[in-house]
Amino acid sequence: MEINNEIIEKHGLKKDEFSSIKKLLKRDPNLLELGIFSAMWNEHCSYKSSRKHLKTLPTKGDQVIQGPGENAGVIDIGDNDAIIFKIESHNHPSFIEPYQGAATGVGGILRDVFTMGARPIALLNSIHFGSPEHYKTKSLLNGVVAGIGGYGNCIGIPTVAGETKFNKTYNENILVNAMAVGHAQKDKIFYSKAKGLNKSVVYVGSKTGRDGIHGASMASAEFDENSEEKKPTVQVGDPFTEKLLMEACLELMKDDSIISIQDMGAAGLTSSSVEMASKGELGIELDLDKVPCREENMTPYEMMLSESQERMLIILEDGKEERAKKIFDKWDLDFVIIGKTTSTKKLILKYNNRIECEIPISALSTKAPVYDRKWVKKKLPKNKVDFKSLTKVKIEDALIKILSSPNHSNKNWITNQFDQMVMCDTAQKSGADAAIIRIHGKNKAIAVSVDSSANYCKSYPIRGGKQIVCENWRNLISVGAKPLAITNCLNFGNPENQEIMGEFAECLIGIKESCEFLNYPVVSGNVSFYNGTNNKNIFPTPVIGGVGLILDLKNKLSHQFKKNNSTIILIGKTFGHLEQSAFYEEIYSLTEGEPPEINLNNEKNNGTCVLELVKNKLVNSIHDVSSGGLIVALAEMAIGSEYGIKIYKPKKLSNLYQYFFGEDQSRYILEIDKKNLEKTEKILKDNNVFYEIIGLTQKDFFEVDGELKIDTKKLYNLNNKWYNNY
Amino acid sequence: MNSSVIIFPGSNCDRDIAVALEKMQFKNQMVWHKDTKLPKSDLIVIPGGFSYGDYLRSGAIAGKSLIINEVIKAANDGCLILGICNGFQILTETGLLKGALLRNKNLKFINKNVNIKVINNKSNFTNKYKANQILDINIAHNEGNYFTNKDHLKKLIQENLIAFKYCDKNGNINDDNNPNGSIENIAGIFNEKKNILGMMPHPERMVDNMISNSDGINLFSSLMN
Amino acid sequence: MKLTSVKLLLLNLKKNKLKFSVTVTLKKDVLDPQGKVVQNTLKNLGMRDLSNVRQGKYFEIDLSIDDQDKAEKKVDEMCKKLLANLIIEDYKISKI
Amino acid sequence: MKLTSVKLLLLNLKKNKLKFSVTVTLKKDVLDPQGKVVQNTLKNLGMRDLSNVRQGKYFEIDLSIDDQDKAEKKVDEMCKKLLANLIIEDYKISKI
Ligand SMILES: Nc1ncnc2c1ncn2[C@@H]1O[C@H](COP(=O)(O)OP(=O)(O)O)[C@@H](O)[C@H]1O
Ligand SMILES: [Mg+2]
Repeated sequence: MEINNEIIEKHGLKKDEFSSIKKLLKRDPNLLELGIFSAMWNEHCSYKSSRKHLKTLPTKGDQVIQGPGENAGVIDIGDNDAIIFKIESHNHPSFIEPYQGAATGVGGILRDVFTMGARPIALLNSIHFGSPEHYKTKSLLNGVVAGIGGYGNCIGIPTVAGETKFNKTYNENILVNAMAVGHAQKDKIFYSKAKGLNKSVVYVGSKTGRDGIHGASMASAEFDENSEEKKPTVQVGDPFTEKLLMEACLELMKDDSIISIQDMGAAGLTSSSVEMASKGELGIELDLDKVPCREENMTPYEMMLSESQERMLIILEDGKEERAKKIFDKWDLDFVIIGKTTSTKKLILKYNNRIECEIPISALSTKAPVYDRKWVKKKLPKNKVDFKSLTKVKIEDALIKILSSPNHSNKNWITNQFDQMVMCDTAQKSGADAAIIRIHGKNKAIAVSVDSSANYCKSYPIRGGKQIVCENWRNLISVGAKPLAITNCLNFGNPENQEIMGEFAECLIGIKESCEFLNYPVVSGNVSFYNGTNNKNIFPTPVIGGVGLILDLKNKLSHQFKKNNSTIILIGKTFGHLEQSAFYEEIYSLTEGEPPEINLNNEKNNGTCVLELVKNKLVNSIHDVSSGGLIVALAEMAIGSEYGIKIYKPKKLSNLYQYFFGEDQSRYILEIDKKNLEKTEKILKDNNVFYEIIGLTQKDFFEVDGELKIDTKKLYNLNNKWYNNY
Repeated sequence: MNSSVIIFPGSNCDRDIAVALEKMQFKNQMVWHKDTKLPKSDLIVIPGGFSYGDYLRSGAIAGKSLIINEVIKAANDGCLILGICNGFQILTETGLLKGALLRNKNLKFINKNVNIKVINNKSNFTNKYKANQILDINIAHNEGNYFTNKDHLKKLIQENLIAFKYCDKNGNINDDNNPNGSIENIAGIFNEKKNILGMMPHPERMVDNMISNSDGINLFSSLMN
Repeated sequence: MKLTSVKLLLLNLKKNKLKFSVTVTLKKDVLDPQGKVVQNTLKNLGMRDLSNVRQGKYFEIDLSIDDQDKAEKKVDEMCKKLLANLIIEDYKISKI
Repeated sequence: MKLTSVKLLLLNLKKNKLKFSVTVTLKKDVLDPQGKVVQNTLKNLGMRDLSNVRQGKYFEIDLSIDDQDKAEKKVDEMCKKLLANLIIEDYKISKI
């Protein structure tokens, strides 16, 4: 077949990219080679627009065993225990086919984690939908939730936390990000770097079909009306087979048979083989006649670009083939030696005894294009909302409206569809600031949370980037965990648009600043560009997934009030910042102005001090103050407990709306036993932490002195009803 | 007591039940579904999960496996058999327990803690519970909607073969506290000889106060009794 | 008298009831994990001459419309809107 | 020469392949929650003339047997042994 302009374009390659390909090959590529280049050079695999910016992120620390660049990041939690985790997007497939898109998203991220030798112990997700009124939202929502549950429940890994948001910016481009967390022995971690010549390259798992061909390119193209035509590229997930694959791999990993291992994710066989060879600075030669195929007459092109799920590539130590095959036979999985490592530093593919492809590995990896895309700084919002000009609402009504809004309502109707208890180590399920997972057979645990703030990032990317890291850090601290490291999923619009690229660059500046200051490094992540339709881009939506450590599970904390008549302390300063707040958005549909500023010094100091209080067992419950402000946070502490609160009138801020709904950062609410108050105050003072005593817990009623008094059961009902009426 | 836990491809509560059994001092062995021989056991547990991906009908394919013939033999010899969740589904598919488990009435997977009432505490599985004791226990299933024909239902009631029923925290049994649409709010049943118990809720998830509560412990200590 | 009225009712019911069956199957190249597992199991049960199994969904739909053309169009609409996921599935309607 | 051999192969394949469809449906007295939900959803989508929906399973089974009677018996056996749970389900076999 002749490679003409149309074919090149269909492969998502720009003209100058095609010229570079010819230069690197010193000839014209054939169709198979073109397909391989297109898969490896697209945004999804090459990070060509983002790489330059990603390099600026802090990735090191004493706790880091492996930063970005491997299948997932690895951190040290002591006693030879390592935690391996990563987050990944499956936005485009999920918009086209929500159930399968979300399910295969979960499947993919799980492979990234168990490929490194970890047994997955928790799943999380961050899902963003369009406005609830939009005609597609309901079925997308139901499909995505069912798909996430369908995969995780079946494979038997608890889905323990996440976030669910609605905003019209996602009407035509939803976000589905899945995060997996695994546990491994620190001295038993597997990497993807190939080593040694003439080693067997083994294909294991499901057979290869025609599904998902060019999925990776699809994930890097904007939608338009013709997206429907791209539909057959959606893959179907088979969690049952993945469970077998996981068990088989973990069984094989018990000894030292494996030199390197890599899951077949985006761009399937192509990217897995190239990545292994590239990291090992070797060549790789595959005999495509041997690839297990599901359909008849599959071409090399289809085999190399198929994104069939539940497959892995392994490079085996000499002489281990038989033992390895036995294990895969036991689990009824394909196990075929399809090639070997070579010294050629080339990717060579044979089919029917003919060489069908010969490409230098470096042309596909290190020499893939990197762009320094132009970007412009965000024009920051100048207007402040004139509060006085707004029609007045009652505080009670505003509180009720926020608590019963789609974004703030309780997400039980989602999380009840996820098995959160399987593996019997879930010490705290979703519904809390962070979930807590015990390390199996031990007394310690990790805490996990995912967070994003698209509104903040849209109006002020640097500040938004800073804020999401801090919010995530706070959520971990709120359950008594020491935050260790993060993964991030960067969901943005079209990077060829300078403003979008600016949002990307500036969000990263913010993320970097917080991560550096808090010693909270980035160990893995994923970039998803081209989220948008017909030139309408989504709000910049970086998502942070954090992992923290609880040394003694007995010290875990949750946000529900525990006792009657305990003292409620607010840590951190309240300035009354209302711009970009849930209050303005939900009550007045106002989204103008800047998000609140963060003082990283206070952030760190407040968080560290809270952990100190926890360590001294002075705290009954904690909640961070986030979307909705102080009063919403307090209501969340009351909901689901037997207690309410009596809040004193604030002494300083005269504007109650600012006081109750302001979203000033770095704040926590603590419930303290009266007998512990003195000791608590001393520690706070010694550490120069600003705090106020704001009220007392009481039985049954949520009360603000002279303003409102609501039965907490009523609050519970309000907070839980949205979906039932949807 | 010797126990065996059968592992099918797709079982995923096998480790959980093994941990619970060991904690309760059972001498436990894991048995792979391709094995043709069962180790000597006083108790055989078929664990929860998604054997064969729940494809076709949950439990259907595991119900045709080689090892199941051995389980049936053991059951006929009076060995105690406990099927939890998918294990319950498998037991109905093999015919060891009558009836069937249909899709939950809301067609959604349900994972939450529910209350169940001990209806019959005179069995090897429940003798440590008080009559009508209310337990707080976790369920996690897609197909837990127990169905059986009128004659069998009558028999279940008359011969006291219902082990547990879904209820509210005060023990009321009605539609509002029936999570999945089960006939008569049934959460678990015995066979005629009461040496087989099938239940949808997960007692093995309720043996550790650090994680949940200890309402499942008495099921295991009953077996030890 | 009682009998005739029942008969009449039945007649009416019949008249106003058109029944269709819909089968929804996965498109040819789409992975069918269920079918695969069922096929393996059948083979293990000794069915050696089995060469392929695909699994799909089946619906029986009763409509209270007289006009068959109209009815069929309705069923087609149901398939497109809900019963089939056209991205990965095909469907077929038959009158029964 | 090559072409003819391919043709021959195809012919053989055709000859040895019988295709059956099996539908498995819940017995009348068994509650069909799936059908109910589908029915409600369709009604909510505005399908007012809908009077009933029942949902079942559908299988396409290829056999490499020549003899149709034998083949049908095989399929019947498959249904009894695996595809249908006769406590709650009925099945129907057709040649396609
Ligand atoms: N899709 C989801 N999957 C799992 N848990 C979810 C999901 N959406 C929300 N949650 C849970 O709901 C709770 C509230 O979420 P969110 O408001 O984002 O919490 P926070 O403000 O503390 O970050 C959290 O415990 C979160 O884990
Ligand atoms: Mg929080």
